[in-house]
Amino acid sequence: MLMNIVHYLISIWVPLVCAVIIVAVLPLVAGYIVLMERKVMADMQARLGPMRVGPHGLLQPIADALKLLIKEDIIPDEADKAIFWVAPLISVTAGMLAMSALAIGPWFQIADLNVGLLFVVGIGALGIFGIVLGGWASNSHYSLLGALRSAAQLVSYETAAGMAIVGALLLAGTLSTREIIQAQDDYGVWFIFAAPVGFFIYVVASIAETNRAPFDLPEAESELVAGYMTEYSGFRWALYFLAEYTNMVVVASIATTLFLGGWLRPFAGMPIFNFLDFFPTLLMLFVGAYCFYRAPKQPVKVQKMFMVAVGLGIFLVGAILAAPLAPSVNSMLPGLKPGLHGAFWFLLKVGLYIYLFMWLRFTFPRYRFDQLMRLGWQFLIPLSIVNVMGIGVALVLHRQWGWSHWTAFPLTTIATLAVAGWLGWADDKSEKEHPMVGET
Amino acid sequence: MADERIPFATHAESTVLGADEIVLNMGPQHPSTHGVLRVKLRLDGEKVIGSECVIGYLHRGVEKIAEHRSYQQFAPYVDRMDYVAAVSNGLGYCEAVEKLLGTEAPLRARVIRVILTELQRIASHLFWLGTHALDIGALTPLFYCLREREEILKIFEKYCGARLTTHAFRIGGLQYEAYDELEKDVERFCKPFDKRVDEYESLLTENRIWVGRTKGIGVLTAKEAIDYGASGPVIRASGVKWDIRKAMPYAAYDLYKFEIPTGQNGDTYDRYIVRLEEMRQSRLICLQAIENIPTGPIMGKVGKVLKPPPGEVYHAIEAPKGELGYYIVSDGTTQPYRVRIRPPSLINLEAFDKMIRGHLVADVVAIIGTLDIVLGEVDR
Amino acid sequence: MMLDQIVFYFFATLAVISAVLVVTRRNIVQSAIFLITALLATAGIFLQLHAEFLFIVQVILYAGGIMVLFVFVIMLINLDLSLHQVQFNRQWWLGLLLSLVLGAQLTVAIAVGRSGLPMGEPAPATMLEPSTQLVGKVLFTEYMLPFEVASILLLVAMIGAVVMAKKKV
Amino acid sequence: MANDPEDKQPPASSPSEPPAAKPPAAAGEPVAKPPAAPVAPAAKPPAAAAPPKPPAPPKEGPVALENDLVKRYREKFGPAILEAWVDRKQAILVVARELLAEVCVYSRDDEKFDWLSDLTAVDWPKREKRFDIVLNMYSFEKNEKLRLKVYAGADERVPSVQGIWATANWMEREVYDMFGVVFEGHPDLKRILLPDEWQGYPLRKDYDILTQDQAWVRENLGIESGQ
Repeated sequence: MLMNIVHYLISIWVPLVCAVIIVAVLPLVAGYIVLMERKVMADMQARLGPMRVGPHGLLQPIADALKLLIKEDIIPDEADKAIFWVAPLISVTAGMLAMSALAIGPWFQIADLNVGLLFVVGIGALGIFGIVLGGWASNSHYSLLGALRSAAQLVSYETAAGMAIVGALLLAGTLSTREIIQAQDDYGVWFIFAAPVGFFIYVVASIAETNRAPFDLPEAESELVAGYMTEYSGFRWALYFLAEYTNMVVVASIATTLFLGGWLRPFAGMPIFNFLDFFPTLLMLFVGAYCFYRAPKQPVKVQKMFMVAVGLGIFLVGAILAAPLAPSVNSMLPGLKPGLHGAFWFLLKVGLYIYLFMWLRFTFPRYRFDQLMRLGWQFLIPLSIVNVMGIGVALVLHRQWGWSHWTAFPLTTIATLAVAGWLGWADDKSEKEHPMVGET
Repeated sequence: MADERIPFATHAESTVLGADEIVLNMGPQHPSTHGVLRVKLRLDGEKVIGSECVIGYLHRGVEKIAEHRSYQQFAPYVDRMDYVAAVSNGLGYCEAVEKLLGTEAPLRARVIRVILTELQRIASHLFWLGTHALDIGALTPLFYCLREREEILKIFEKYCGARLTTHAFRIGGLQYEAYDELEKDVERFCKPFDKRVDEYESLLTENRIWVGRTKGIGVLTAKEAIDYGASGPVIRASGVKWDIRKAMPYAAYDLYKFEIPTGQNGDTYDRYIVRLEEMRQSRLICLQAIENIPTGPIMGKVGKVLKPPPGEVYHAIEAPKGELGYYIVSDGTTQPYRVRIRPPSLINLEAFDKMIRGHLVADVVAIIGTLDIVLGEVDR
Repeated sequence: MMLDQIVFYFFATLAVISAVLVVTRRNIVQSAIFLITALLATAGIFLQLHAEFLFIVQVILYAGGIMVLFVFVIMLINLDLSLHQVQFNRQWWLGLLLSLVLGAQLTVAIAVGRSGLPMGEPAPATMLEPSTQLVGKVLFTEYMLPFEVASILLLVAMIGAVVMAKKKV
Repeated sequence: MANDPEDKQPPASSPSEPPAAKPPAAAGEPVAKPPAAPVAPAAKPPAAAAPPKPPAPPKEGPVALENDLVKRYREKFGPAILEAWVDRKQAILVVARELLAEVCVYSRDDEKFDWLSDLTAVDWPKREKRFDIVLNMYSFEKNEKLRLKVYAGADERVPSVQGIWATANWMEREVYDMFGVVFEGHPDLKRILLPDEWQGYPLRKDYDILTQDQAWVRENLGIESGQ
C-alpha cells in the first residue's frame, strides 16, 4: 500500500515539483549567468565589471530584473499588436519546454521521454518562430532584416547540430537522456573522446543556434542596431533575453548529456580516482573561504554582512555535498550520493561549457552573414555527415570485426579530420576564385 | 466591399531578386558612424548598390569665425576640429602662421612639438583601432587601446593641463617649458609600448574571422587613391609611399630616422597593418627625440600683436588622418583675411561611395571604420 | 481516465478552432500562427496516445520545418500589396454548396459503412510499448524499398529547387 | 608699428587692375628668401616688411617667377597665364578663367601634378572680379607644390575640374555652398554642409557672422533664432 502511494506520488508530483523549480529558478540562473558573463568579460578586458550593487555586484541581476520590470513597455503603433505580444512568449516557452527532457541529476528529471533528445532538439527549433515573428511584428526595416538573417542562420545550423547529435546517438543507441548517460557509464569513456569531431561541430553549431559570439549577427549592434529586438523594451525585451540564456543552458545541457557524461564524475568507473568525490566539497569550502576573506574588505557594513551570509550559504552547500561521503549516512540513504554529486557534476560541466561560450565571445570579432552561411553549409554540414559515417564505420569495425576501442575510433576520427582539412582548403580556394563580395 | 483593385504597384527599380530596392538610412544617430554622419544606402537585398553621404550636422562655421578672431585667439578653435588629434591640428596652424610671419620656432620648441605630435598620433591611432575593432565585433581590443591612450593623455595633462583639446602650442614656439620628468614619462610609456602593439596583433592580425572580415574589403587602388585625393594611411595602404614628414619635413622631423609603412592592395586589412606599423614608427621617433632635447629658448621672437604682411601661405602637415593643410590669406591686419583648412577626413570620405559598392551592410561599417574619419573635422 | 478525456477534448477543440481561424483571418501572418497551433494541437493528441515518435516527428517536421518555410516566404514577398487587392471573390456561395454536398456524402459513408469497415477494438493507450525502436526496425527491414524510393524522390525535389534558384541569382 | 593706412588700402584701391599689388613680394626682393630666415628683428619680419608699393605697373608680379615651370606654361598657354609670383617660397600662377580646365589637364598629365590637395575660394568684395578660386596641387614625382588661381566675378561660372581630379567633387560643392560660385559641368552641384534650402552664402564677406537664414530656422527648427 505504502509503495504504490509513493509510486503514485513520484509519478505525478515529482515532475510537477521539478517543473516548478525549473520555471522559477531558470530566470534567476539566467540573471546570474549574465552577471558571470559581465564579470568574465571585465576580467578579460583589464577592468572590474559591476561592483556597485551588492558586494562584487552580486545583487546586480536582481537590480536588472527590477529595472526591466519597471521600465516602460513600448509597442510601436503600426506594429501587429497580437503577434508583437506573442513572439517573445513563444521563444521563452520553447526554451523552457526543452529543459523538461533533460536530467540535471539522476533524481532531477521532469520526464524521461523515450524520444528525449529528439524532443529537446525539436522544441528548441520552435524558438525560431519567436525571433522571426518578433522581427516581423515590430514593423521596421532593421527588425525585418535581423529576423530574416536569424531565421536563415538558425535553420542552417540546426542541421549541423542535428547531425552532430546523430553521431553521438549512434554510440549511445538510445534517445532517452538517462540511458545515454548510462551508456557512457557502461562504456567507461565519455563520448567526447569517442567522437571528438562531433563534439567540435556541436560546439560551433550550438553557438550559432543561440545567436551568440562570433555568430551574433541578428542583433549585431553596429549594423542593425539590435536586430529583431530593436523595438522591444522593458519586460518583453527581458523575455527575449531570458529565452537566449535559457537556450544557452539547454544547449549546454545537451552537450553535457551527450558528450561530457552528464552527471558522471570524471573517471566514474575507476576506484583509484575516488578521491574526486571530495572535489565538490573542497571547491565549496574554497569559495566559502574566499567570501570570508573578501568580507571585511567591503566598503559598506551591510555588504560585509551579506558577504558573510554568502560565505555561510556556500559552506552549507559544501556540507550537504559532504554528507553522502560519510559511511553512516551513506548506508541509510544509498541514493543520496549519486543524486547530489550527480547534480553538482552536471551543473559544473554546464557552467564550464557556458564559460567557453563567453570566452569565444570576447576574443572573436563577428562573422559577416555570407561567411556565416558559407561556413554552415559548405563546411559544417558536410563535415557532420562525414562524421556520422565515420562513427558508423568505427562501430561496425568494433562490433562486427572485433577491433578494440582504441584502434577503431581514433582511426575514424583522423579520417574525419582529414576530410575536414580538405573541406576547409576547398572552401578557401573557392572563396578566392569568386568572392561573394566585389563589384556587381 | 470596396472593390478598389489597384494595378500591381510599379517598382522604382526592380532589382535582381525582383524585390523592391530598400533605401536603408544609417542615420546621424548610429553606433558606428564615428559621429554624426548620415549615409543613405541603396540596398538590393543585402548588397549595397549605391550610397549618398549627408554631412554638415556638426558644421560650426570655423572658417567664418577665423575671420573675426586674431591669429592667437583662433588657435583653440583649431583643436576642436579633429578632437581626437588636437595637438597635431595646433601644430599645423602654428607652423602655417609662423610661415606667414616668415619666422621659425627655436629648435628646442620644434623638438618638443615633434614629441607631443607623435604621442598624439599614437593616441589617435589607438582610439581608431579600439572603435574599428568594436564595429567589427571584437570587444576586447577597445579596452586595451584605451588603457594605453590613458597614459598619453596623462602626459598631455602634466604638460599643458588639458587632455583632449590641449592648445599646447603657441605661434612662434611653446607657452610652457617641458616639465622635468617629461623624458622619463615618455620613456616609461614608449619602452613597453612595442609589446602592447604585439598584444593587439596577437588578438587580431592572425585571427581568421578578422582577416575574413577585412581582407579584400573596401579596395582602393593606388590610381584611385591619388585621383580621390586620399592621404595619410589610406593612400599609403594603397601602395603610394608618401609621407609629408619625409617629403617636406617640417618641425624637427628631418632630425629623426623612421620608415613609412605601405600596403599593397589598399584594402581594410592593409590600412589596419599600416596604422599599426605607424604606431611603432612614432614610438621610435619619440625614443630618438627624448634622448637629447636641445636646450635653448622655447619661444621665437614674435611680438604680442601679430600683423603678418599681406599675402598667403599653404602649409600642410601629416596629421594622423592624412594631409591637414592650412591656406591662410592675410591682409596685414591682426585678423586673418581667410583661413581655409583642408580636412583629411572629408577628402578621404569622398572615396567611400566607390569603396562600398557591391559590399554588404556589415562591410559598410568596417569601411567607415577603416577610413578613420572624425566628423568634427569633416563638418568644421 | 478523466484526465485523458479532458486533455483530448482540449487538444481536439484547439485544433478545430485554429483550423477555422486559419481560413478566416485577414492578416496572413496570423493565419500562419493559427496553422502552427493546429499542427501542434494534433501533435499533442499523438503525445496523449503515447505515440512519442509521431509526436516529435509532427513537431519537428511540420512546425519546425515546413511552417518556418511558410513564415520565411511570407516575410520575403512584399505583403502589403496583396492586402489591398480584394481577398474574397463572389463565388463563395458555390464553395459553401460544394462543401455541404461533401459533408453529406461523408456522413452517409460512415453511417452505412460502420458495420462493414474492419475497424477492430481500439487498443488501450497504456499498453503500447515505446515505439521509436519499433518504427526504426520496421522502416529499415520490411519497408526498405518504399523508404529508398521516398528518399530518392526527396533528393530529386531538392536538386530541382537548387537548379531553379541558381538561374535566378 | 602704426597701422599703416596705405597698408590697408591696396586690396581695395586697385579694383580695375589685377591685384598685383596685393602680393607683398612686389617689393622686388630676390626670389629665394634665405631659407633659414635670420631671426627676424622684433616683430618686423624684413622680407615682407616693406609696405607694398602702389600697384605695380607690369601685369605679372615683379617677382616674375621665371623658372622653367612658368616658361613651359607660357609656351603652352601664352596670354592665358596672367601672372606668376612667389609668396613665401610658394609658386603661384594666375590663370584665365576660361582655360582653367585645359591648364589643369596639362598640369596633371605633363607637369605630373597628379594630386590635387586643395580647392577653395577667397572673397574680395571690393574687387571687380570678386572671387579667387585657388587650387593647390602637388606632384609626387617632383615633390613640388603649385598654386593655380582664377579670378571669377560674382555670377561668372567657373569650369569644374571634377573630371580631372575626382577629389574636386566635394571641394567644389563646398565652395558653391559657402561662396555661391557655380562650377560648370559638376555632376550634382548642391550644398554639402548647409541644409539644401538654406538661403545665403556664409563665407562671403558681406554675410555678417550673426545673420542666419531666419525663414529656414523658424520653419525647420521652429524657434525664433534669438541671436
